[in-house]
Amino acid sequence: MNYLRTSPLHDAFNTLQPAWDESHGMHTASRVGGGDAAIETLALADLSCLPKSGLKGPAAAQWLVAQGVPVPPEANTWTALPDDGVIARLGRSEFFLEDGAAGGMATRTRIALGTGTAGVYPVIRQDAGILLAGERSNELLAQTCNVNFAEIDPERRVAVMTQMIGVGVIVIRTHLRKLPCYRIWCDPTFAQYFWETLSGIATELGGGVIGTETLLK
Amino acid sequence: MSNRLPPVAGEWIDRAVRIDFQFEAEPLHGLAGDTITSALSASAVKAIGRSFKYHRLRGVLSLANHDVNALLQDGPELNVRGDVAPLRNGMRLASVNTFGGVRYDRARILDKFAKLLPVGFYYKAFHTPRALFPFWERVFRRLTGLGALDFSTPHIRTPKRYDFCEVLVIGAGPSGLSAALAAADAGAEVVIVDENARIGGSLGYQRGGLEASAGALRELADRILLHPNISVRTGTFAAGYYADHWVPLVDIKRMTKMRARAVIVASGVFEQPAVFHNNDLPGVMLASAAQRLIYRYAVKPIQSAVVLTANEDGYVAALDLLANGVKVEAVVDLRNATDSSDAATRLEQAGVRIHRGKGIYEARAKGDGVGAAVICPLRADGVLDDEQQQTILCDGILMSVGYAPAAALLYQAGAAMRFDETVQQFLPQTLPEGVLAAGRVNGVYALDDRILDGRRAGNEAATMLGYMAPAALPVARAAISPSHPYPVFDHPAAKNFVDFDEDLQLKDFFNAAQEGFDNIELLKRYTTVGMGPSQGKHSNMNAIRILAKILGRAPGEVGSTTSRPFFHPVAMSHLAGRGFHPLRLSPLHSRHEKDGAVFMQAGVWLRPEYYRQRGKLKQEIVREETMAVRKSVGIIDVGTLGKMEISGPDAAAFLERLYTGRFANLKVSMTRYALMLDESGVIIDDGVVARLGEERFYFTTTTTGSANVYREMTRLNTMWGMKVGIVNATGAYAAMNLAGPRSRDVLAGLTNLELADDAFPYLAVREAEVAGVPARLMRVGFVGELGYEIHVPADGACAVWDALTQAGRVNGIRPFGVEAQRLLRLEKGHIIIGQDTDGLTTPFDASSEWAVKMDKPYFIGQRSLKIIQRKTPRTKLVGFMLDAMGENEAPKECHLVISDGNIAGRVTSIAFSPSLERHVGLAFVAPELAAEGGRFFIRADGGRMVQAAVAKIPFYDPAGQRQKEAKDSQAA
Amino acid sequence: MRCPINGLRPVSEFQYAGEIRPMPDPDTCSDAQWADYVFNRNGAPGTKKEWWLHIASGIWFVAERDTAADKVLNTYLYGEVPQS
Amino acid sequence: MPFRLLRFAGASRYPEGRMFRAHETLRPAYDVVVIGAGGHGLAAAYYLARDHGIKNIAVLEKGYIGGGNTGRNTTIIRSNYLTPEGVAFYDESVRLWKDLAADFDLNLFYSTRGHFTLAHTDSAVRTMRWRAEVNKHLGVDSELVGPEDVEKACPQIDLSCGGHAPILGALYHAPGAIARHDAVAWGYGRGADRRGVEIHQKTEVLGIDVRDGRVTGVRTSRGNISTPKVLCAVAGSTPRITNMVDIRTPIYIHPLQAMVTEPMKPWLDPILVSGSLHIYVSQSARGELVMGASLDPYELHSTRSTLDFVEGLAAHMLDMFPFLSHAKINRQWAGMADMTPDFAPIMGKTPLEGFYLDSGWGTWGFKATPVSGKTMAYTVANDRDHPLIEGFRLSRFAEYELTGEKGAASVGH
Repeated sequence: MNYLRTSPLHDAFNTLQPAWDESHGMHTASRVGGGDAAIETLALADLSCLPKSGLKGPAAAQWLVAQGVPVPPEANTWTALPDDGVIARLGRSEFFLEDGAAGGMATRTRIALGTGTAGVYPVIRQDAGILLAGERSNELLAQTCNVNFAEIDPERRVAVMTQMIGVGVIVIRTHLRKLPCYRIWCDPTFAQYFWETLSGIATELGGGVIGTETLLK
Repeated sequence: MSNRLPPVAGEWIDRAVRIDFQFEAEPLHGLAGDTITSALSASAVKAIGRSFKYHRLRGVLSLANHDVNALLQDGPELNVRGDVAPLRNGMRLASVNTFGGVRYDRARILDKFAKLLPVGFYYKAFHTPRALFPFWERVFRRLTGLGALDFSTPHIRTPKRYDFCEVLVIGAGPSGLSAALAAADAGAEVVIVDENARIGGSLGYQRGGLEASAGALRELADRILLHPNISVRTGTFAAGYYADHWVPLVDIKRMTKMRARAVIVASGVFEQPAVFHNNDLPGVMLASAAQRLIYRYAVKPIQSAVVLTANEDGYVAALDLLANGVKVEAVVDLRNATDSSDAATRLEQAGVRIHRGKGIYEARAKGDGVGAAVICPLRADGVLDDEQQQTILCDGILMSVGYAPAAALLYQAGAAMRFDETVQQFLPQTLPEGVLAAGRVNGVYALDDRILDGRRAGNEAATMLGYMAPAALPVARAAISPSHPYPVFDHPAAKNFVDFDEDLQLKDFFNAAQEGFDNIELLKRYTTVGMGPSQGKHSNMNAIRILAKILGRAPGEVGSTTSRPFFHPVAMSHLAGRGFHPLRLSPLHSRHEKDGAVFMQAGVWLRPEYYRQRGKLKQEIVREETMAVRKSVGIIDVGTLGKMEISGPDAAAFLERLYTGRFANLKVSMTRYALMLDESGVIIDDGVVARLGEERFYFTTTTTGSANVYREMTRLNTMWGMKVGIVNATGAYAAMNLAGPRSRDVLAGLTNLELADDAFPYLAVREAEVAGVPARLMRVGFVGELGYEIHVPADGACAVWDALTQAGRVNGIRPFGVEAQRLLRLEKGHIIIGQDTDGLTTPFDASSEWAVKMDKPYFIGQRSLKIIQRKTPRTKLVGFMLDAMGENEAPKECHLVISDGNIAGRVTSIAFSPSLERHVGLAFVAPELAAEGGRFFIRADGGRMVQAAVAKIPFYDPAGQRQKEAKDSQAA
Repeated sequence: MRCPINGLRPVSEFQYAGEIRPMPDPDTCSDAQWADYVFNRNGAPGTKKEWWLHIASGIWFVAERDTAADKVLNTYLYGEVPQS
Repeated sequence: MPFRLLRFAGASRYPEGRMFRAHETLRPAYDVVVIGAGGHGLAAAYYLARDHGIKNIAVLEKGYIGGGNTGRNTTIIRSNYLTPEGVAFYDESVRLWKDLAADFDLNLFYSTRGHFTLAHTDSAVRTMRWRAEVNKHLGVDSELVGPEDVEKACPQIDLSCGGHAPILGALYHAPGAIARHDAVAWGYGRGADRRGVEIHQKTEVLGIDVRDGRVTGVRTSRGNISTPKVLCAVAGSTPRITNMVDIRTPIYIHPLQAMVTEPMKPWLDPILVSGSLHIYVSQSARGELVMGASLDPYELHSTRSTLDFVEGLAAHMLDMFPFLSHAKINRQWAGMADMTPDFAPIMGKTPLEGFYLDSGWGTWGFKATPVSGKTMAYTVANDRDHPLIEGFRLSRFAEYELTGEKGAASVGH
């Protein structure tokens, strides 16, 4: 596999004339206009470059354990991968992995699984990966989704599968420099509509789009 | 002249800020904090609007938006509620539905014809002679309607949002406020809403001329506003109650969809008018309206008053008038017994004349409003003795004869309401879980009791949510009713209004009942009582009392009509919010834009219909794109197809049950067409199944079918419990079809895959890298040429597309769109589900028997097909050709097949085939017309009969040589 | 509506797929029995076991619902014993 | 001002009698019992009494006259259906409608406004052409028109629908009309009453007596009555009644919601329907916009309202008519639609002797009120299905002879 990957949000950035950078084999907007200023209030970033993998099946959990991958014990929870990155348990027997800036466990898992083994089936993951951070991120979510994220305790590490503005999403709540921060994944073919709607509302709420430069450090 | 009073304690206005506006072209001014109506009253404007039917002058009635006397047009904004709408600088206001302005409304003539226009008059005339009805209808349509639209109004998008709380308190009067405090003190997180600009409710304006209650309110307000667990939202009304404590909160900017865990309804009551002759004259108003004007807006409502009452509150109101410089000519008490309340005593000490056991027979007009009140003794039978009339001069009449509960949300929540004779009010008997009622809506009237009742409700809510709260003790309901059982008085000249929105008079109800509309629902439908914009807030209770009187029953037996959202009307822009339109774009979208694609909608997708070429028309371009595929090579984005993976030991068995065809014997690395039915045997989807390994299949579905097919597969497997893993890879994979005699040459340079026919034959599937991207390649023949359907991960789509189009340049590769593809597949006679099939089409109808293996043990639809098989076929899908003719002469899709003057089928697809230089198509025809070589007629535009000949499909390359092997390819 | 996996969500997040009805054995049942299965429904109000899908997560489950009061009495995964 | 109104001026006493009498008790026996005093049931009783000389009829109504879907629908009347049987049936209905007011001497506000079914996709355009061709063939005035014709009839419309669903064409059906729904029930009620039919409101059917495969009587909340013939015309309650006599049907009940704005000055002349945007809208004589959408997505036997419905419909309305942003929704309500698998009614005789069905009206029952009454009256009187309704027989499902209306419903998604 040697090709230049394209982010499902690539075209949404053209008008912003960002500084492009290559990250994980993908053209990524590393810096956008105002830099990271927006992050205090409300910021959106495209982290689709982070490699993802998925698997499902009755034997998926124990297979992951055998691979030395930490497995979230409960349905719809997530946990951090040892070398940066996340693994989310979607329902009971499906898993979603994403590498962090550094780590490669998601990628290794995908390669190890190949075309699958007994009771374990690979799930191709091409989701758009979005980061939402800042004081007003809950307000943006309140205007786009019927789940009460404000009451979700980040320590409980819940992975929420729901719909935002008509698009199926996976959402987890984390921290970023002590600010409320969410990671959101959605189908790449909905990504451009999803992104443009959200960034429009974000701008209205005094926030904006930021690059990946500092995030992927 | 100004009716503005000197500063009043607790007033809502800011005297420092003057607001200029126009009413009916007259420049006026008010103060910040004014509503439109209060500003008009301050400017001594009595006549605010015209009534709906008789166009009578109307003034302030409730000052609470419980009537629509004050309904105004403000530029593009129609039906603005003057009573509650904040006054804004530069408003140019006019009364709605007048012909020539509110004062000289030409339609006021209708008032003179009132006798000719009884209830439901429009059912009784105008329909004969029939020819004249359209004329009368135009007259009606001109006369009806309230405000007018401004068609230049833009689509206003509002930031609708979701919200959540533990306890939602509706109404910030005494009971609501104490409920909020109790729940919050117990630890619950509380949101309290009130439609008014400030909290306090009646505590702020029912004062009896004393400062005390204002003080009490200030003290309550401070505790509320400082409480960490309470969020106060004023200027916000609860528009309705929906299942699971789901309450839309509407303010001037937006709708907030509040999901509460408990709802406390402390919405209070609507004061009700008395019904007497001319009770709609400007100057006749509810006592609470006058009090609101005085204490919220420091406006002197009238100069000299007669107060009609049946409760203590009337005396309180009279004191409020006195204390603010209004002369009280008399208090007329419908009750005989002496009111021993402190208010009554104080009023008598003030030397106000009190008439007991009397009522108002009529109001006399003077100028725009009231000139006098005529009072008569009230006989034991509840009728006024008009022999003994006494006239009292005054310019205003206050009505304080009773209340109706603001119980709309309780009804919507499913509360059982019972009429309580003592309180003379419908009261909640049983409440649904998590819904509570407090205060006057609950029948509790004394101020201290209301505060106790609120506390009780707050504690109950808190306890229910698991907080420690004091035990909740029930609070006594009013022992003496504040509402008169029948404050309704007949008059020979009628004009005694029950419903001010709809101009309904007392006799209208008697007449309706006389015609047989004598149950409350029918009465409502026939008279339209309560159907106006204020939804019966001031009229339903009197209507019930009147019907009860007619039937000689108690109001409780008459019952009330169902309450439906909304509590107050809600702007469509608030309901619509921003208006989201989910859209799916192929990963190759940017490439299509670059190549000048003209997009069309395919479900939620945008797809290239064709690619623009300077100076060329669509038709010409589509032919070029088609010929590029036939003669050299073209490429189309087919990524909208559903793409599924199914793997596991039972994968083949699963597909055998799902599809009509056989897949157990499909060889690894081969593909096969697949047809899907529903249990009734009707075709619902099709696609291609590729076997990647013994236990691994990859297959496609139609664009629109993908989501449903995937869902149904997962549902079936939940039931069947077979050992398979099903993955919907529709979004994760991009797909493009590289087709044409040169396609192999183009591909050859980009993959190390062996492409020769023997190595990669027709209908085979391979996994290999294309331009460095891991890909699945299928040799399929949908368009009937050598071709490769290439599926790659979405993030590699652009890389592959760019490489292919680059490599194909030497062959003049053309991207082609949906239009060209439709034509190409039609030349091959391939059907499109949903175009060449409909909701009844079976494989027999569609001539697709070849794809159905009836000898399998089971597949969805098989059992029904066995039944249908034995029936005589209804219709058959056949290919047809036309003799050469021009594009405009040819029939179009869905033109009918006609045989012996009867409908014998329809055209499902038709197009001019550049390769065959003829129109070819598919049509459903009666079986007897389906014989090959047979001819049938199609009725084209203008009724022209066009002859068609049944033709063998495929029309193009019948042997299918071209897609099977590419003899002329150098790469071979 | 409470999804056994995703918990309480507004009904707009779900898709209804009809009452759960046993399929007669296609090999042994009569044409009439089959047509009855394919077309006829128990349309009267009552407590029914229904198929519901939580769209965002793709979870199919069983809801026992009072179709007169629109009250969901119980939800559980297919094949699991309802705990009420 | 028509002279007929003058009588109200002179009269010292209001010169109108009861439209329908109240009856203290039920008689022990009736020739025919009609269950349901909605438009359909009353119409059947009316024509039985008027055209077939059967006057000893009881119409039993659980609630009040016209209180079901008759009083809850959006009053659209059209005959632009897809199948010969459908078109012939509804076309007869439209013919009857036109004379009804004179028939009743009651103004039904039958208002011919023209009916546009908008097409936003090329597959929808195909379907509209299909309907138009079938209609024309059967002599019904329908045609496929272009966006410009839609604009001519409704100049204010945004043809691009906010750019989300551009209007590519429409099926124009000139006879499309609206009428005052309640008055229809009252008119039939009065007509039936004057011909001796007894209408019993607040009378619930508790059971139906059957002996040797035929109907013998009806048990009600106000006593039992014997009768050889029962006509069931209860729309959303059909399955409850058919269960009483063990008749299986494909009918399933989903709520259909509607909403209405405050009155505004008239601007919308035609009736507009959009399948893609799930809208149908017309403006009433009061000046209200009356709007409906598609069925609720799951079975329910109640008339509760939902917020999702008003939100969705308002959003779609603003796509088409942005200038309605300030217009306010006054009220929403719902009815129970009795749906069938092929979007056509189930009418006529049943396996049970003396038990007749007038059901499966889904969302299209109002427009059929007169013709269903007429054909069911014929069917009950002669114990033989009227030719116009043969295609709607209950047995068509077991016979796999569904009506073609299902065709278009799922053509070109």
